[in-house]
Amino acid sequence: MKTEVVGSRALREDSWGKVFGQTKFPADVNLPNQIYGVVVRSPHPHARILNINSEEAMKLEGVAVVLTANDVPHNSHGVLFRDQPVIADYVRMVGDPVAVVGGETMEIAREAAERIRVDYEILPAIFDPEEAMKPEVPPLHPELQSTNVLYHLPIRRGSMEEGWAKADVVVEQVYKTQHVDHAFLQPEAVLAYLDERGHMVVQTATQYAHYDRGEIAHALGFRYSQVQVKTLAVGGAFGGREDISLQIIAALLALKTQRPVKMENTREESFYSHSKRHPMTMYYKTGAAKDGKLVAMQAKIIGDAGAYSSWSINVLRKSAVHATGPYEIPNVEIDSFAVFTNNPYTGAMRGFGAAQTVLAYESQMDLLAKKLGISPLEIRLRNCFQVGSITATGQELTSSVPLDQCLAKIAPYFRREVETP
Amino acid sequence: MKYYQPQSVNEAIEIAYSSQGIFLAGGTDLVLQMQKRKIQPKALIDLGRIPELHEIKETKEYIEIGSMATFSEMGKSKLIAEKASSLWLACQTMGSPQIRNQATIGGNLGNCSPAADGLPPLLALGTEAVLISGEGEKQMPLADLLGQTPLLSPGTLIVGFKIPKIHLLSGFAKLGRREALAIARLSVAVALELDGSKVGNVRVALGAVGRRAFLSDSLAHVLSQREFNESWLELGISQIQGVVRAALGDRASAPYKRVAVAGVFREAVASLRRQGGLDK
Amino acid sequence: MMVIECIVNDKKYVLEVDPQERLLDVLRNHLGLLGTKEGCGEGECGACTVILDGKTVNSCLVLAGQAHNSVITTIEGVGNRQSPHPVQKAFVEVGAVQCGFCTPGMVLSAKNLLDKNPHPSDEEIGVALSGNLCRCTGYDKILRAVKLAAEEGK
Amino acid sequence: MKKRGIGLGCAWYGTGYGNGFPDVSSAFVEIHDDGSATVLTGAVDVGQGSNSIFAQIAAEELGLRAEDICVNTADTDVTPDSGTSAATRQTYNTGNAVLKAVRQAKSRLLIYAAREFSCPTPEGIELKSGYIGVKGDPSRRMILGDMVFKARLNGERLISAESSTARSTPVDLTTGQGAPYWPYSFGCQAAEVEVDTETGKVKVLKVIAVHDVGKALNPTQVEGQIAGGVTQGIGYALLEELELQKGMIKNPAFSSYLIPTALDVPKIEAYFVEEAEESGPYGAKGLGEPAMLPTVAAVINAIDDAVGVRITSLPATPEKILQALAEKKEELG
Repeated sequence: MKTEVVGSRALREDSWGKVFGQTKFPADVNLPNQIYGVVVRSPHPHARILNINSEEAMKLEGVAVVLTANDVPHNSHGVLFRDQPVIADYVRMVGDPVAVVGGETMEIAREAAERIRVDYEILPAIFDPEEAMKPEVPPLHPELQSTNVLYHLPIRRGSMEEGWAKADVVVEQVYKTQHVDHAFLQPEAVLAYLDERGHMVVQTATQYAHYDRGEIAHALGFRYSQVQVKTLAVGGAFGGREDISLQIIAALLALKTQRPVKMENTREESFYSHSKRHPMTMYYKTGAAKDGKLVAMQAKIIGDAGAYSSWSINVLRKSAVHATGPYEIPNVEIDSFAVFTNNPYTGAMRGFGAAQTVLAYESQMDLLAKKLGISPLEIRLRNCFQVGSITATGQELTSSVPLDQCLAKIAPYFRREVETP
Repeated sequence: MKYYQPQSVNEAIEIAYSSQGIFLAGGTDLVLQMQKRKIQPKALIDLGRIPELHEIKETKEYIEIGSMATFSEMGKSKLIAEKASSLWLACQTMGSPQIRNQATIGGNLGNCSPAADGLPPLLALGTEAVLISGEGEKQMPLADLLGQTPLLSPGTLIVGFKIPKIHLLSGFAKLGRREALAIARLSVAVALELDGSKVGNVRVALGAVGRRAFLSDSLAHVLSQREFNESWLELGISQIQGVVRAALGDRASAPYKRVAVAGVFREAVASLRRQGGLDK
Repeated sequence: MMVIECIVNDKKYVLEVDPQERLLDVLRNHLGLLGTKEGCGEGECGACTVILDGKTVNSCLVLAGQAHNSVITTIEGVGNRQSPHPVQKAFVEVGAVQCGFCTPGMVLSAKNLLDKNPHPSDEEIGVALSGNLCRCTGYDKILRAVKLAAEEGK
Repeated sequence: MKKRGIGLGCAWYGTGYGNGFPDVSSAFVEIHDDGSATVLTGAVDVGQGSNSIFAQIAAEELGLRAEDICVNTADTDVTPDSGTSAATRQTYNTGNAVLKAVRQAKSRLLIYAAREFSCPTPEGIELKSGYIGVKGDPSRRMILGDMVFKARLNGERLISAESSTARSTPVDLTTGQGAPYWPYSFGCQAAEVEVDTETGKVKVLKVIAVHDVGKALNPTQVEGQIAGGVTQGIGYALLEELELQKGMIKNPAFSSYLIPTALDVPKIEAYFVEEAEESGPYGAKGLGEPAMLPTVAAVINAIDDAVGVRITSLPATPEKILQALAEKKEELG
């Protein structure tokens, strides 16, 4: 189809405001009479809160309010399950919010936050997902699962016995990926206030304003129609602004004090207040026949969900579905697990479960190629998906599968470089 | 908190005495520590307005660098490029352009981080530090100063550095995790005299191998008075690996650093050769 | 508290500040110049870059007192819709702007480079921008934009 | 010694929420009296440029320029829900919703215009370069705004609300069989690296990235996504790691959690393959996430090609590389 505007290098309208420094990010909006909110976070990975003493904090001039778990009308949020507290009275990770201070200035609020004394009953914590998934380990979320295995997806296709029988070469390897932060450049910030309609207005940077609205309304006991989430410029997201960070807390402070509330994370607070990329341990065994065709693959993938479920089920599902790579393999057995631990919670990040498995399946391809004595390019060309291919989940790819075209474009460069001594 | 901007060194010393304040050089480290409330000074004495502390000049015996010379200023100085090239090289990779525009060589010594980029070159170049306090001015080898604890007594101001014009050839290399904004994980500065094909008076200093940058006497001893060739380089590598091993003991970083120092030493020597026009 | 005088974007200011305040806070909170961004507060990301007496600095590491008697340029002093600076124009045309949070600092680092070195090499451009982190663009188009701005200046 | 190597990585990515979750985007459109138009949608532009894409789609349909379209997004009092700006779904999903909405608003105008031009069917009417007229008859055309104005005076209201839902089914919980995502995006990248065998440092010299985008709605933005993805991929492969000690982050700062700087980025060559995805707007599918996927594999494979060691845990730090080299040396005796 011939198009004129679509397909053109049309300029982005927003880029002008950004090059002149006019664009408003959430840290750049303020209201008269606003107070500043600061969160007190748990230094412990697993603990029950016994007592919170805010006397010393309240003595400080200019402290408007200190809120704890008891002040939240409906104390939960979460993208799949509402298993995450707005303000915790039971801590499952370092960084869980345990109290919130509202002060006349940011400095006062920070000073007051330091003066809050929290008594914790420290509980045993677990950090290794493979340990955590053992049935005898007490579950972190008994309301969701009776063990720490939040999710297990098996994928079964063909017959492994037949597959291995056809395999002339087999490679087996364990791969591990790390916790990664989104490191978007703009730390989280929110301006929340009740407007002249009595509606709660929350100006923030988010990936999904309508989701935020629902979570704020739920926690505060508002109708959706009485909560307005207005997205300002978003300074990068990459999945790290999917879950709620400061939005509900700021709205709660605004509700309790009936004043506009401004919250801004420092970089350090930002690290503690959003999800991380799932670290994964991936046990892979892949077999190919002499002709270079993949015949069997077995994979066990264990993802560390951390303290809350966030998107872990969907992430580990995506890992499983993409575990073969873009290649046809007739005999496949994949088991993917999402496991709770007391590590920082993990959720969405660019690649969403498929960014981990690519390390495993593409390493396997090179290892197999070496064993077969063919080039890395060749083994991929012999196995890559095409229109009509069937994936490990039995899905037929019906259109637009141009990986072979992509490889054809990269081939000349690749061949030339390989030939260079 | 009081904030002073003295116009002269004497004024600064007097204020330091009366206010018990601390000196503020570029501020790239101090401001951060104040933000984190690790340091809460009674007063700050900003040295930025004392012209003499900014000077970079050549005298009969020395290259003289005022303590408030920034890494950018040094990194753009033809004098330093030609006569103290290891220092010049260190100035090119320290921090980022913004940090180099602000951070000073005096502050680098005053803060004295194990990874301070400026110190290994100054050590290798046999630099004398010039200090002043209520008791007067004194000059001492930087190597000796770095052996002192505490580094400076309260109220002592770093006036600057005098690099004797002896080592015409010097090189520097640093190993960081990335190509910019990288804290040195290892740094090596090498200075030597070349007489024909023979090297004399070799000085090798290391950074980020222990609490402070240091000059290695043993390397100086082993590597001096030899032919400057491949086997000299290999000898240097095996010796410097021993120095790192001894300095780091069983620290977690030791297994890596004692191997990796080979590449850093090699690069430092290569930079020296390039600076000296030996590789053309 | 202390009184400082400085010229910001060609305008003279006399301000009463806490000497411990950072230049970044002075610009944002006292002067309302919100184009200067805070990304890390430790001089790593460069989002708060301003030009101080002809040199780029991280305004989060400069104390208000250090800015006394200085001349400062922030992003608000660089160009506007009627007459954008060549760097700003190139950033838009090349597509060097994504989320835009690093953009003001990037523009200032680039402008300062071209002020001093109108025809920089690719390597010089890379070094000049190496104190400004960007998480969206992969720097590719930013580097190209600076190059384009330099070429247009020829 | 510095050794060079080259590595290849391929990846695929199923876009959208997937697994049968209702993956719906919505859009409202109003065509104004002067022929310009406003698009309202819940999709957040997180910096990737979705607002420009929606403006381009609306402009294409209305025969206007992108700057004639006002795109207002992500204000819950004003815009309809369009799902999250994630899962590489906004160009595809919300792009489809915008396309449907614009076409719906436009269809009334076409019917009205067909009557005005005595054309028996709206199929015979086209919008082009700010004009509305009869296809193939340049003499019978009118400035778009004039026609809209006329239509409005006659009681026509050119507004619309539309939604678009991606196709997806849940997988079977015991066998994993099903069609969880649609569409899938593909891509491959080659990385050339230089490994210092003494320090273990890896420098990525060059990355060639080729991605399947269905149709590049805006090539500048496609290139931007690719370069950004490659750079995040390099950080993931070589630099980035949250250091945890009993659940506590030991490096919650940009001075210790290191992301690539401008000097860590190689020369990046971005190419794309356009094979239309029939269900996408103008054949487009998303690219946001796929752009970063192959990089890590290309880099790790290139390290092996350069020095013959297989790094199996990320990031590939100099320590791990030196250790692997030492082990290899030991094996060879």
